[in-house]
This record gives sequence, C-alpha cells and structure tokens, in this order.
Amino acid sequence: MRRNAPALVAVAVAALFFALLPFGLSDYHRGLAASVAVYLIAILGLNVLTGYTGQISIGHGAFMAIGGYTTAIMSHYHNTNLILTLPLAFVITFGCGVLVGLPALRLSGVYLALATFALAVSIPQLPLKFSKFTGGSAGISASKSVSNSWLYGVSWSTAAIAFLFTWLVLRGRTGRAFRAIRDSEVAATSSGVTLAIYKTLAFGVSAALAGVAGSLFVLATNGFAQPNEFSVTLSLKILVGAAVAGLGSLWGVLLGAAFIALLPTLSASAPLIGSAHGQDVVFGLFVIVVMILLPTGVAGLIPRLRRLRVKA
Amino acid sequence: MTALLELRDVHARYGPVNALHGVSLTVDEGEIVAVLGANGAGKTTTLRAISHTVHRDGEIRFAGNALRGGPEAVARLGVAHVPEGRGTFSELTVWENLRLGAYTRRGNLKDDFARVGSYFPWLEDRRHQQAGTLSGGEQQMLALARAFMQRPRLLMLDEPSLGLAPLLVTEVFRIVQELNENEGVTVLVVEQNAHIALQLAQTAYVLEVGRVALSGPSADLQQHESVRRSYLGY
Amino acid sequence: FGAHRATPGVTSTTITIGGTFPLTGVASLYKTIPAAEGAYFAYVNAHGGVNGRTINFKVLDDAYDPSKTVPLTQQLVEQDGIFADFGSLGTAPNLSIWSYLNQHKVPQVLIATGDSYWGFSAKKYPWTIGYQPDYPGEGKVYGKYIAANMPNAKIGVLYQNDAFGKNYFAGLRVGLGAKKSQIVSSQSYDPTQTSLVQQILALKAAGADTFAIFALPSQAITALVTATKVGWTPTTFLGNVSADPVFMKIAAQNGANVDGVISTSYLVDPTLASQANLPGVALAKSIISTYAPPLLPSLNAADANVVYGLGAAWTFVYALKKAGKNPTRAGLMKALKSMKNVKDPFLYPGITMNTSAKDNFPTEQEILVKWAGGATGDWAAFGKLYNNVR
Amino acid sequence: MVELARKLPLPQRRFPASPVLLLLAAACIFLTVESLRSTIFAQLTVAGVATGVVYGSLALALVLIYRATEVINFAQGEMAMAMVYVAYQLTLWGLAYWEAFFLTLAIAFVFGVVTQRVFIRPVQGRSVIAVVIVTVGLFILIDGLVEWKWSANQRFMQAPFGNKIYHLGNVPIARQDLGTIVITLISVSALWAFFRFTKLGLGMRAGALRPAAARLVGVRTNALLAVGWGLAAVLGAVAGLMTEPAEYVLQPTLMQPVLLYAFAAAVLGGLESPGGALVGGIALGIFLNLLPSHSWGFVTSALELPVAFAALLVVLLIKPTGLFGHRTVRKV
Amino acid sequence: MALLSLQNATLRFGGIVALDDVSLAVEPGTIAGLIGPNGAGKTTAFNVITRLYRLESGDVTFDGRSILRTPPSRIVRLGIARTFQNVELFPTMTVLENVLVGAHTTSLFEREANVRRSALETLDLVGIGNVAHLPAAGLPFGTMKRVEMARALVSKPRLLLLDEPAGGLNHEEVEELALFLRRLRDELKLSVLLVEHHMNLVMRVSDHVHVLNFGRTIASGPPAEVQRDPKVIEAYLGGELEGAA
Ligand SMILES: Nc1ncnc2c1ncn2[C@@H]1O[C@H](COP(=O)(O)OP(=O)(O)OP(=O)(O)O)[C@@H](O)[C@H]1O
Ligand SMILES: Nc1ncnc2c1ncn2[C@@H]1O[C@H](COP(=O)(O)OP(=O)(O)OP(=O)(O)O)[C@@H](O)[C@H]1O
Ligand SMILES: [Mg+2]
Ligand SMILES: [Mg+2]
Repeated sequence: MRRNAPALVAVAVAALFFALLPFGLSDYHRGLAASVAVYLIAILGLNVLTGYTGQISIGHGAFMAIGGYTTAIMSHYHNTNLILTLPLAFVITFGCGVLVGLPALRLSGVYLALATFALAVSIPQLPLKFSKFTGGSAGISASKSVSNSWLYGVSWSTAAIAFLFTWLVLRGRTGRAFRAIRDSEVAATSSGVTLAIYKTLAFGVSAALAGVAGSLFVLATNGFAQPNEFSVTLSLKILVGAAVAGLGSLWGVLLGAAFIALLPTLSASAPLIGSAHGQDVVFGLFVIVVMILLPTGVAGLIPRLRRLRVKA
Repeated sequence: MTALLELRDVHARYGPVNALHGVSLTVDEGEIVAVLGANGAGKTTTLRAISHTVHRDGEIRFAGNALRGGPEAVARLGVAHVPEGRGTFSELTVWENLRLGAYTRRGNLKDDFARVGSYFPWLEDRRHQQAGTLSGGEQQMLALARAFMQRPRLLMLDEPSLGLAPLLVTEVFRIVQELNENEGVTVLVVEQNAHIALQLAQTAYVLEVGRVALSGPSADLQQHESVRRSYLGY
Repeated sequence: FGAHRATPGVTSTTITIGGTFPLTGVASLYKTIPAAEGAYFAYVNAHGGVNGRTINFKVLDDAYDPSKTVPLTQQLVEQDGIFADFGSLGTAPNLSIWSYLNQHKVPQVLIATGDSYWGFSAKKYPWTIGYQPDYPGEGKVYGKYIAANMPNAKIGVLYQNDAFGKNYFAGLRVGLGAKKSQIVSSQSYDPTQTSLVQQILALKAAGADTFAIFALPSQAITALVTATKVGWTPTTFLGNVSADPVFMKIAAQNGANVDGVISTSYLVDPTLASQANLPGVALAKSIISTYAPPLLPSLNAADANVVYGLGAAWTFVYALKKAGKNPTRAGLMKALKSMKNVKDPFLYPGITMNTSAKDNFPTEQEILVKWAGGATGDWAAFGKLYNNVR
Repeated sequence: MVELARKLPLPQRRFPASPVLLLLAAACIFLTVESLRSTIFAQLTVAGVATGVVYGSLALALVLIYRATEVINFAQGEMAMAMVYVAYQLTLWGLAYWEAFFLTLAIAFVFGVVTQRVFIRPVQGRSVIAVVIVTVGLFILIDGLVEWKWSANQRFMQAPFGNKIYHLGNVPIARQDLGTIVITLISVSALWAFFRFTKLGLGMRAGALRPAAARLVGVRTNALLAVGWGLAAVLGAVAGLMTEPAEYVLQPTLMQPVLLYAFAAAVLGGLESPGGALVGGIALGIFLNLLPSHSWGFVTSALELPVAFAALLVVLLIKPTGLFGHRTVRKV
Repeated sequence: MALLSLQNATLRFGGIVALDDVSLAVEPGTIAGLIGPNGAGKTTAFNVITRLYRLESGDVTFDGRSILRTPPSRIVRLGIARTFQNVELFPTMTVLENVLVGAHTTSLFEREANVRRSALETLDLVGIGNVAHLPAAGLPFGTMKRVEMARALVSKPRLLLLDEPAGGLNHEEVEELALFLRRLRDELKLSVLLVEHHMNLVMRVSDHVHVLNFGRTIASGPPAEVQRDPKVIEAYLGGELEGAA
C-alpha cells in the first residue's frame, strides 16, 4: 500500500486537474482536450496488448473503427442514447478482439504485427462493400451531435474509468501473467499460465478499450463515422503514441496521448520551412527525435528520475 | 616471457551498479591463467571488460597496446571470448555458427572445419541442425568449436565445463592444453571446477566482490587454506 | 450601430473568413484553389474592399483528412471568429463539419465539392451551399449527349467505388433515360488498387464501344493508358475532375490515345486563342500576375483550379456586396440563394448562375469539350451548352 | 570486400517444404492450362504477373532489411519514392534515363547509409518497436520533404523501356513489363547470392539475430547495418523506378499502395527469402487480377484488399512463417 | 506405487533419437538422479514430462494417471514443477515477481499480501531473499538458478524437476545445495528428479540413479552400484570420479 502512495496522490491530483480544467478553456480547446482523452484510451488499450503481453499490433485503428461504427449505427438507426453506445462498443469490440486473438495465437512477432496491419487496412474497406447499411464512403452520422463540453466530460470520465480498469486488470496476478508471457512463453506455461486464455484476454481487453476510444472518436468528429478516418495512419498514430508513452507502464499514457493529439495541430503552425509542408516534416522529425531521446517512452523517465533522486 | 594481456585497476559497471572495483591481472604469452571466485564475484565481468561488452574503466593492454574499440575490434585482434551463456546463434545452423567463428579470417577454412570435426565428431552429422535445438552440453561444445575456428591468440573461456559430462570435461581441458602447447594459444579461463582448472593453469587468480583476493602460481594456490575449503573441498 | 459587433468576423474595416484545404497530402494539387482565391481577395482589397472592408481569408491545411477538418474548423469558428467558412474543399471533409456549422449557423458557402448533397439538403442544412456543377449533373450531360448523338452506343463505365464515382454514374443513367439499358458493363475500382487492367478487360470483353471514366486523376490516366495497351479504342468520356490538361498530357506521353476524348467545362480557359478576348481571361491574367505570380505557370498550363478559385471568390464577393453595408450571416445566405442570371466573368461565356430558396445549385450549365493534339494538345469546346439540372 | 565462400563446404539446406513446391507447381499448371483455353484468362494472368513483379521488387527491399535488422521498415516505400523523384530531377537536368537510373542507385545507397547512421542507429538494439516507430516517423518526414520540394502534383517521367507492346497471340505484353521482370529477377538473384554465398550476408543475419554475440566473433554489426540499409535503399529505388512506369504518374503517394501489397508479398513468401518475396508478389498479383471475375460477383473492388489479406491470413495460419520461411524452434 | 513414471517413452527429432524406449520411475519422497552424456536425452525427458514435447509412443503417468492429455499449463497444477537447464526467467521482471508468477496456480483466491509473503519466504528458503527487488536480468548465473528453484517451489509441487541446479556454483555452494536438496526431501516430503553432471552431488543425494546414453537406458539402480557399472564408466564417467577428490 505505502509503495503505491505517490501513484495514488498523482492520480488524485490529475483527476482534480482535469475536473477543473474545462472551466479555464475555450470551447475549441475543450474539444482538443477531449481528443487527448480519446487517444489516451486507445493507447491504454494498445499498451495492454503490446506493452504487457508483447504482441505487437499495428491494427488498433480497426477496432476503433468497429467501436466508432457501433456508435454511429446505433444512434443513426435506433437513436440509442450516445452514452449507452460506449459500453456496447466495449462489449462488441471485446468480442472482435477475442475473435482476432484466437488465430493470432499461432502467430508471433513481425508476422503477428503484419497480420494486424492487414486488419487495419481491411476493416475500413468493409463499409464500402456494405454501403447500404453503413453509408459507404460518405459515412454515417449519429442522430445527434454533441457539444465540446459534453465531449470533454464524457471523454475524460471514460478515460478515468478506463485507466482504473486497466490498472486493476494489470496490477496483480493477471498483469503478471501478461508480462510473464511477454518475457518467456515457455516459462510462463510451465508456471501454469495458459497462453491461449491470457493472450486472447489481452486481445479482448485491448480491443475493447480501442473500441470505446473509437466511439468517442466518432463523437468528436460530430458523430460522423467515415472509412477515411480509420485509415492505417490512425493505427500507426496510436502505436506512436503508445511508444512515446512507454510500453509496459501506464504512467506515460497521458503524455503519449497529448503527443499524438496535439502535435499535429501545433506543428501545423510551425513556420519551419516556410510552407504548409512544415507540418509533416516537424511531426515526422518529432516522432524520431522523441524515440531517440526516450527509448522507453515517457514512462521510462520515471525510474530515471527516481534514480536521480536517490543519488541526490 | 612477455605479458600478452595486462589489466591494471580495471573497473566495470552495469548501469549504475559497479561490478569490478579495480582488478589487476596479467596473462603472459603462451600461458594458461585460471580465474576462480564465488557466485557473483565478477569473473564473468572481468572477461566482459576485456572484450569490451561491459562499460569499463582503467587500463587494459593487449600485446603491448591499449585495447580500444568495441567487441568486434577486440575479436579482430585475435581474442576469442566464449561468453557466459555461450553466445550461440540459436536460429542459425551448426555450420553457420562455425562459419561465424572464423568471421575475422580470410582464406581456406577446410582445415579448421576438419580440426573441430576431429575434436567433436558429432558436429559433422549435425551441421544442418538449428543450433538452438542442441542439448545444453552440445551447445557448450559448439561454442568452444566456434572459438577454435577463430584461431585466436588469446582464448577466453567462461566456465567451459558448464553442462558438460565428466568425460567431456576432461576431454575439453585436454584439447585446450593441446592448443596451448602445440599452437601457443594463450588461455584465460574462468572455471568453477577449481580442481581441474588449477591443474591446467600455471597461474590463478581468486576474485571476491569485484577485487582480486588472491593470486599466484596455481600450485601455490592449491595449497592455500581458503581455496581448499571453498573451491576444492578438502 | 452595434450591428457589426453582433456579427462575428465583421469589423468596421475587415471581414474575416476561412476555409480548410488540402495544402499537403494526396489531394494537394488543389492547393492552387485557395491561392487563387486569396489572389482575388487581394485584388478586391487593393481596390477598396467590399463596402470599405477588406477581406481577410484564413486558409488551414486539413490534408483532406476529415478528422483534421473538424478541429481546424472549430478553430476557425471559435478562435478566429470567422464570418463564414468559404470554399472548403472535399466531400468528406465538408460532410464532417456540415452539421457543426449549421448548428452554429455559420455559413458554409461555395464549397469546393461536386457532390449533390449540398444542393438537395438545403432544408435541413440551410447554411450550406456549393458552387460548381455537381457530379450527377455532369454525368447527366454525358448521358444526354450519348442518347442524342450515339444511338447505338454500347457503354462501359469505370467509376470509383465511393460517393463521388457513384454520383457520376447515377447522373449518367438519368441522362441516358430510356437508353440506359445500353450500359453493357460497369466496373468499380478502389483507390488502393494499383492496376485497372482487370476492369478494363472486363469492359472490353463486354463489347463496349463507349467508355465513361468517372475517376480521380491518377486512375483516369491509368484507365486511358490501359485501354490503349489492351487494344481497346472506344469513344471515351472523362469526368471533369480528371480532365485537367496536365493529366491528359501525362496519359498521352505514356502511350494512351487521348485524341477525341470528351469531357465538360464550365470555366474560361486562358490558354485558348479562341477565348483570348474574353473579359474574364484578361482579368484572370492580370490578377494572377499582380497578386500571385507563383501561380502563373499553373495558369499557363491551363490549370482549371486557378480559374475555379477566381470564380468562386468572385461569387463570394458578389454575394457579400449584395448582403449590404452591414452584412450578416443570414444576409450572405440570402444573397447566395437569390441569384438571377448572374454572370461570373470566369465562367464559360453564356453560363449564368441561378439560385432560389429552393434551388441551391448555382452553376447549372456546362459545355462539352473534346481533346485534340495528343501530348501537346488541348481541349476545344463543341456543341451547345447543356443544362445539368433539368 | 565481399568474399565468396565457394571453397567452403556449403551447407545443404533442406529444400523448402515440398508441399509448398507441389502447390506452386499445381498452380502454375492450372494457370497455363486455363490461359490456353481462354484469352481473357491469359490476359489477366499476364497482367497479374506484371503487377506482381512490382510488388515483389519492393518486397525484396523489405526482406533485406528484415534479414539485416529483424525489423519491418515502414518507410521503405517512401524512401523508394524519394529516389524516384531524385531520378526524375536528374532527367529534368538533362541526364539520359539510364544515366539517371544508375546515378540514382548510387545516391540511394548513400541515402540508405546516412538514414541508418542518423536515424536508426540511435535506437538500434533497443527494441523492435522503437525501430519500427522511427521508420514510421521517417515515412512522415520523407513524405513532407518530397512534397515540399516537388509538390504533390502528378508528374510524368519517361518509361525506361518505352511504350511498345508485343502480342503473343491475342495477349498484349508490354515491353516495359518484360523489362521490369528481367530487372527484378536480377535483383532477386543478386540478393539470394548475397545471403547464400557471402560472409557478409551471414554476418548481417547474425548481427540481426544476436548483435552482442555477433560482435564478439568480430562482425562489425554497425557497419553491416549501414550497408544493409544502403543496399535496401538501392533495391527500393529499383522497385520505385519499376513502379513509376507501371502506374504512369509520379506523385508522392506512388509507393503507398504498393507498400501494402509488398508487405503481403514478403510475408507470404516468408519474410526471409528473396525468392519467396518474388513468388509471393507474383502470386498476389495474379490472385488479385483473377479474383473479381472468378468470385461470382462477390469480390468487388472494395473487397479486394480485405480478401487478399484474408487469404494471406489463411496461409499464415497454415504456415505461420509464410511459404518459404523456416520455423525457428526454441528449445529449453 | 511410483509418483512419476515413464513407460517405453520414445521421441525422435528427424534422425536423432532423443528418447528410445525409456522407462523410469520416481518413488514418492525420494531423490532420483538422471544422468548421462551430453545429448543423451535428459532435458528431453523433462520436456516430455512437462508436455513441451509430445511423445511419439509410450506413456507418462503421474500419481498413476497418464498425463499425456494434460495441457502443458496444467502440469504444474498436478504438482510437477521444474527448472530449466539454460535458465528461463522473466528478465524484465524483478526476482520477486518471477516467483509470484510461479505462484500463479496457487494464488487465484489468495490475498495478494499472502502470496507475496509466501514468495518472500520461498526466496529466503533458497537463500536469496536479499535480491528480491532486483531485476532478474543481470543476476549471476548461480543466483538465476536459485530464482528458478524458488519459482518452482512456490507452486507447492509434489515433484520437482531440476535440470543442472549446480551449474555455475563453486564447491562450497554445491555443498549447500546438497544439504538443501536433502531438506526438501526430508522436511518438505518432496520428490525430486535431478539432472546433473556434478557427480559428487548426484551420488551423494540420490536415492536412485538412472543413466541414459543416446536416448537409451544403460543402467539404473542405487548410486553406489551405478557408479561401478562399466557401461556407465565407459560412456559417461570416464574412469575416475570428477570432483570427488
Ligand atoms: N547484465 C547485468 N546487469 C546488472 N548487473 C549485472 C549484470 N551482469 C552482472 N551483474 C552484476 O555484476 C556482479 C558480478 O557478476 P559476474 O557475472 O561477473 O559474476 P561471476 O563471478 O561471473 O558469477 P557467476 O559465477 O555466477 O557467473 C554481480 O553482482 C551481478 O549481479
Ligand atoms: N527440438 C529439437 N530439435 C532437434 N533436436 C533436438 C531437439 N531437442 C533435442 N534435440 C536433440 O536431442 C538430443 C537430446 O537432447 P537433450 O537436450 O535431451 O540432451 P541432454 O541429455 O539434456 O544433454 P545435456 O546434458 O547436454 O544437456 C540432442 O542430441 C539434441 O540435439
Ligand atoms: Mg559468470
Ligand atoms: Mg540437458
């Protein structure tokens, strides 16, 4: 318990900060801040899978798409309460994650990564095929759109719940089993950890979080779900965010999310090479530089700081 | 005799953790030197410091010159290091492992393949087996064979007897002795089987928590009280 | 008094407007549009502005990515306090901000997309209006032409598998009317496909002798080249989006037989000797060379996007003037929705703009053009003006 | 520097699993027979080979990087694209196509080496993901730089083998496609020989798998990595220059769809095998071309990618390391 | 009745016969030594018992029941725990966490605090309580072997499979290990199957010794007897007892 005290304090301070923050923000910035929460949830999800069980996924955009379309479709056809679509997306994408996780059991390393990549490329194509139901390339929109304040509140509350949920899942026996699988499948098996169960569980949880993030993502795009939004770029973005946050630790997710949510917007105004292309150049360079400077992500800084403190 | 390898006040650390607190030792050309020490005393780290696979400070001279550069540079000077954990390329075949042993050399390797084949005849039959699927002892032999392929000037062995059957322990040490006598290979060996190591070596060092606690001709050390108690058991 | 304090984006000396455009990324060839629009506004500002106010035009880059369009538009509306979202480009990006802008009653005007939603959904989205002829309308023009002039045509259609391609295709069928049974085969493609051989072979195998291409530029070029490669020589109709001379020339250089390809136009073409005396052409040349010299090569290469930008900006300024001394957002929309035979100098001679409370399609006529001259050729107009609404 | 080891006893690797070879042989026979029966089938097959070879050529570069670093380079396509722009610029400056071609290959080598030194080396050996992310960053960066320098407008670049079309019966075959096939075959053979016969190839593999152990036996892993990236950039440039005439337009997105299929081709072939990458590419090209007309109308253009990747997944589930990949066993 | 027994176990890898019709048994409450030259099939036997390898023919029974249908992750629940010859730790986790994973099967309904306490106790038992919070990577080889032992013990097994536990230990440390193994047998009533090349250790602690060569049993019996067996001396010991002096 005592060991967790600083962490608890940090969480409490963060919660207070984010509860008060919207009052100091313009509506536009509230929207931006909400998108940080959305990415945070997705990164949490990817971290469970890639950071804790070592299964690399470049396909989380696909689960976001499924979650996002769940929200848009439920609201569009059944006028479902938007908040209710979040748990629904959670359940549906959990199922999808498990379904993907089962065949993924046979694959590992780069092969798994590329298989998930295939998912990221393929899933956004499906609405085009079944365009009667999904609106095709023009997309489908929820029956109502939400204000930025609503979005802020819901996203950050969901993010807080997601964080707590992930923390609880990863804290004890289950989290250890995940990490054991990552480190040595043979030793984990011989210690009684059933790979099939824990790997698919990780896939499910991870996909479910991405799905919820996808729902919020669609709400943040004025309730508009559209194949383009869920392109491979989104999957890669989340992977970048997770790596910046630091895989295998939860404490960096906030900065990882802020990195991918805000940097493109910030770099858009960077007059670096005197034209609009500065945006890509700056973002690309930033991604590289951050990875070079923070090999273990922001979370990796914490032990380093702790060591500094011990020395001092 | 001239010193082939000289360590003077060598420190080494893993991140913030210091593992060597000033080790000095000398290996003469053509000599066999043994290093003993308890679990965690820094024997492995000493070898790593020489091949520069650990962060090190202090002076290390090889054949009169200061050792510089990374492990590959050290290997190219003629130092073969059979590391703890054997350094097997598990995903590659036995043959490829052996070929890599002679990576720094040019020219015909037929004789070398034949030579290691004569030491460990089973290697010939298993040349296409994935090295990682060999048994523990087989991998140990492969690691030694790989080092022999390099035709080194200085051979550094980290617990070569680990995992070897008794019969083979004797055999391996016989081979090492033969290389030493016939080809003048200098040997620095870390070994827990002090009995056989002290028989083989001319000089021995005992490490304790990152420092040299004892050193001298092996014959003398064999008589030393604490060595007998901790390492020889009589 | 107070009126212009109540209207966002309007001060006594300025009017701030903005839009999102793909300055980078896949669709960045359209970045000449906002540049030309900026040039036209600079020209207007240099000549006293509109009712004494200069126009301040903010251009943001959304790279054609709807998930970027949303925050950028919010930024324009809430940070920069624009009067209107003008000219934003792309169907998907505009769709993603459609409801937002309408909820906030921000005009989303003269947007650069040929989809027909903007015209048809005026009731639900009264703050939105397009500019160019819509895709179904253009498809209809081809259909009417074929029905009238090529009674025995066997038609093969290649279209992009999205709203853009399907809209065109639907228009074609309407234009063909009873003759739509002459469509012998239709093939769709996805932008991720790297080759169109299989589609072209299927059309050829179906016996088509008339080929309608409703594709984005890269794929249109591929289609033209591939058809020649597999030895197919139909009469080809090419959607206006991909009919820029640059693309035709690339196709020709790759070996495609492009002479005789038919497309449509609604803008003046400053590179044609036959149009050199039109007032719009002279104006375009002088504005671009004074206010945006970097665009000159584009203009001289018959880049229709430059003229398009000038035309859209002209229409905006026209409506702003109409909206009166103290323009309001509602006033702007009213002006845009009550155009009667308005002659935009940058439109092909004879084409006028007409709108009403019910009619939200400003540009309603098009002229057919035919390519001649291979890799160094150009379009030439032929025949009559076609109305694409009725 | 590249020492041929012919004098050494060569390892006689077991041939790729014979069921795979049987399957491929059966597929070839089927395709030939059907092609003789139907012209359109033949046309589709030939066109499929032509596109497939293009996928395969980029897949080769991926295979090289994978063998040298155990990592997938997401920027491979963009690096290739950038090199095509370099060649384009050289032709604009008046160089003849083939002069520009070979000069570009030289530039590509330097570009690859520098990229490795500046961007990859600092994260090399930290974690696979770190390297992957850096290549993602490179992707974005190169894209931005190319657009900045050349803009995203469609450009025309001369096709190296001209626009001539030959006819085999009723089947048109472009001279360009034949040229691409020849060049890609040369690349495959060169790469295969590099890994098979040279010490450098083995050292590269060892450095990728066990960097620490490789350095201990004297492999200059850092230098080899740089060489690996350089060579991959060269292969990529070749792939790019073969892709450009196949897509008819030069634009910054040139290689993006190709990269997707090249990934699939490389994985299908087993990621480690140059020949596998080419076979994978061609199989994919033919499969995609024949699919729509032989799927009872179900597979329309939107489903092509999902179906292709689903097929890939099926192959992986049956053979988790691709058609020609070797499963490495982990023993304890 | 034997706690564990292999009956006519056979397993081949390509041309290599790793186990050739091997039958052996471990009686409850005893230490059984399994020795043989390198590549004789000892580790393979462990891998067969823990179901990492699938037997071609023959049977493995534990407590009288065949375990050939038990999935590998359930083996430890039956009461069989093992260590690995080349050390298979979870390198990024701390020593304590490594041991906690070992408690996976026993900790489902336990309170975390209790599980931790028993893990720490086990670490103390094998004598490395002081490194509990260090990362497992970078420990000296001998210490890693002990972490593995603790990880196996914390699952409260009835049968412990040890693959060369004396690797990397000096004479003094081997002495401690011998005492420890006897304690496990006598105080905790554990059965042990011990693979080791350290003859001194094997002969002193084993109740029964089984010798393999090329996958085949060449001798089986009490240590003293096996030690004198000419076949064993020829194939394995080489005439003199190593380290016996
Ligand atoms: N990779 C590493 N990271 C951190 N600390 C390490 C690492 N390797 C060794 N150490 C520490 O350095 C010290 C010396 O270790 P070393 O491996 O040299 O001992 P040794 O004498 O070879 O022991 P053994 O007989 O067990 O092999 C030990 O305290 C060990 O914990
Ligand atoms: N997965 C595998 N694939 C191929 N061969 C294997 C595999 N596992 C073991 N072998 C072979 O089976 C034989 C027995 O190996 P095993 O590891 O059981 O030996 P061991 O008795 O433990 O030897 P050591 O004392 O050296 O550890 C060896 O020749 C080894 O090469
Ligand atoms: Mg050691
Ligand atoms: Mg063994």
